[in-house]
Amino acid sequence: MSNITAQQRKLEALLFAATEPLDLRTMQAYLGIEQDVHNDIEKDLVALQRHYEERGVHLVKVAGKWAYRTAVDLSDLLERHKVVPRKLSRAALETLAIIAYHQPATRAEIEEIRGVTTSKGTLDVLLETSWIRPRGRRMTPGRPVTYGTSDGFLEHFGFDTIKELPGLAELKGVGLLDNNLPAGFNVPLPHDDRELQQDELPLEDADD
Amino acid sequence: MSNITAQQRKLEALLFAATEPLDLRTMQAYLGIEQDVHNDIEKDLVALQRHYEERGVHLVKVAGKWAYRTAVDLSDLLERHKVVPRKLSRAALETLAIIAYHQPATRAEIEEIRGVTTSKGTLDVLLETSWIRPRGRRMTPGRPVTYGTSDGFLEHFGFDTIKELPGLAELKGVGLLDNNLPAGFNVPLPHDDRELQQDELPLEDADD
Amino acid sequence: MADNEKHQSDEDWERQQECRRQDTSGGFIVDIEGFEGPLDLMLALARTHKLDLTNISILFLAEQYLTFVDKARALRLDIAADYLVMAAWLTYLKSRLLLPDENVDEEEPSGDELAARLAFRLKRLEAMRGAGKILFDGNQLYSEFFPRGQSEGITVLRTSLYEADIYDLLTAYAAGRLRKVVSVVKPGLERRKVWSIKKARKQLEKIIGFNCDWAPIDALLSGFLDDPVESRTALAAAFGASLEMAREGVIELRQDAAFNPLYLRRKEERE
Repeated sequence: MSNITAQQRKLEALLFAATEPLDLRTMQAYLGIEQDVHNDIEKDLVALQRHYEERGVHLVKVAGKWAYRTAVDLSDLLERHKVVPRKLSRAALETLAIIAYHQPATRAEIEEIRGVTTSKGTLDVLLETSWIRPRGRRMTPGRPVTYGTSDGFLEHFGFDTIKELPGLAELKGVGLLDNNLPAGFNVPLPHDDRELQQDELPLEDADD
Repeated sequence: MSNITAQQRKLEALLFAATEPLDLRTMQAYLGIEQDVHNDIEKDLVALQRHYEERGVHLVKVAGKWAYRTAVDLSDLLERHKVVPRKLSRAALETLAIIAYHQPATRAEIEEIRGVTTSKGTLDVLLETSWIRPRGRRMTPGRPVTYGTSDGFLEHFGFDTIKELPGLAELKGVGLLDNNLPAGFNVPLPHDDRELQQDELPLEDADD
Repeated sequence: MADNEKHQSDEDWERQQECRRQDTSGGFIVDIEGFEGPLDLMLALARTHKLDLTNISILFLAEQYLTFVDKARALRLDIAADYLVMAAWLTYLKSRLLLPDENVDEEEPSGDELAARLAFRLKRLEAMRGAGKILFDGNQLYSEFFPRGQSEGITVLRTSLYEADIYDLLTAYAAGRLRKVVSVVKPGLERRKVWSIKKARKQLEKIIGFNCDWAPIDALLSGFLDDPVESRTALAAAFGASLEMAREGVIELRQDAAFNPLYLRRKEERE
């Protein structure tokens, strides 16, 4: 069992949790050490570095700052991907798509677009995928919940922003919509801003 | 210098690099090990866990998955990384506790315990934290949705399984986990398995 | 620390409640707001009177509750229905507890059983509150322990339970929108001329205005029956409208036998 000092433990935790490489001054500040006081931070870092030398993770110094990195020889290991698939029903897919394009959308609005009633199960399944999220409530009688897409949605479908969803012209271009559409048929430009819209209230506003 | 095996190195690298806790199957897949082949992954993980026991970073098991986490006693040091948790209303907090300890629980069952109707906002807010999830539907008239906690709940509170909920044994001992379920369906301990219980139906069963 | 803050606000809340309950004269200020239902109010009353929940006198607590609700009503405060339902039930429970059961009914639970059941519910709610507090006082991610701050190569490692690709999504969207378009517009066909009952009634009213004796309905509509498509819908709608008008006493209808012509006339204002 390797011995570790209290300061080394702290440095280890700091470097692990840090979102970017840390320089000595930052680490000193975290540890509450005055700048000009002599201390062994550097020595401790080198000791830690030596400890990790043979391990799967290395403590490296980049651009004068310290950070943990997985060992370079193991990089191949990190490229695999494993998915446990489960198919969404047609109703769920359609509802998801409508939420994506028409968000924020209430259940009634989704039904209006789909032309059929949406079973509660469909929304529940979509909530379970965590691709949609309850955003707020529409300022209309009954204060229905408005739904929108989540960051998980963007991640899953590989979009940077929701604006990358194909528009009318593109949908026609790939043959998903034909040219026989009635006048006034349009595909909205979606947005998924975190902030509520003018006609939305916070979810818990009507709470007990 | 502690000795480390090649497989331990790989596991260490994987777990350091992953943003989410990893389960055994995922790690097997990354390591290119067939599912049914005997291997020592679990043993290696325990060895790693022991290695990190005294260090600033621990290897822990949450929601049945493995992850590195900073040592709890160093939390003050990491003050700046703290994410101010979204404050839950008293109603939401109580509802979360009831779902955690009495799951699977329907809205009516939550209301029966709280003695007050639950506004829809409360459940929506909890769904948004992704600590709870719709599980299925209770086989009772109206097919109400049953709610349970998610892996996100376990990860957030640092539990390996739902059985680690504080005070569970005492509460069960004095019968405070009893629901008013029809005879035969009494589930004295909270249950967050993916599989539905005998009195639950899948969510989308009643779907169009 | 965030936890301390949490504590703080809980205590604040409790103190606030305490203040609400007690005024200077030792009675209490009745404020039913801030309670989350009758059970919450009963728990608060138990706390005010330092009652031990494990060994609680439901009778005493019921009296406290009823006093509270009575005072609130005396002050003409709006009390939510569930508080009043509980008050009524507690009054009933009180009578069951005070009066010995005369007609012992096997089916009905005894007063003691009802009281025990209520005590159980109070204890259970109290326990769940405590559990929630313990849960949030314990260690939490991003508060007491932290994950790796920098994600590396395998950030996309999300064991995705649901499978759908962008093509599925767009196909579903296009299909859904098209289905609605088809059902509303029926592209490619000329719009069918359909008479509504309303339109038929308007026509009938116009015609009836000039005619006050029996006449077959198709004769009255003859002006519209050239187009075979239109005649069918006009006839059907006029029939519907005539029934409605007959019911209102505007016209009279007569048919001598099944499949015979249907006659109608304006109903005269006779005495």
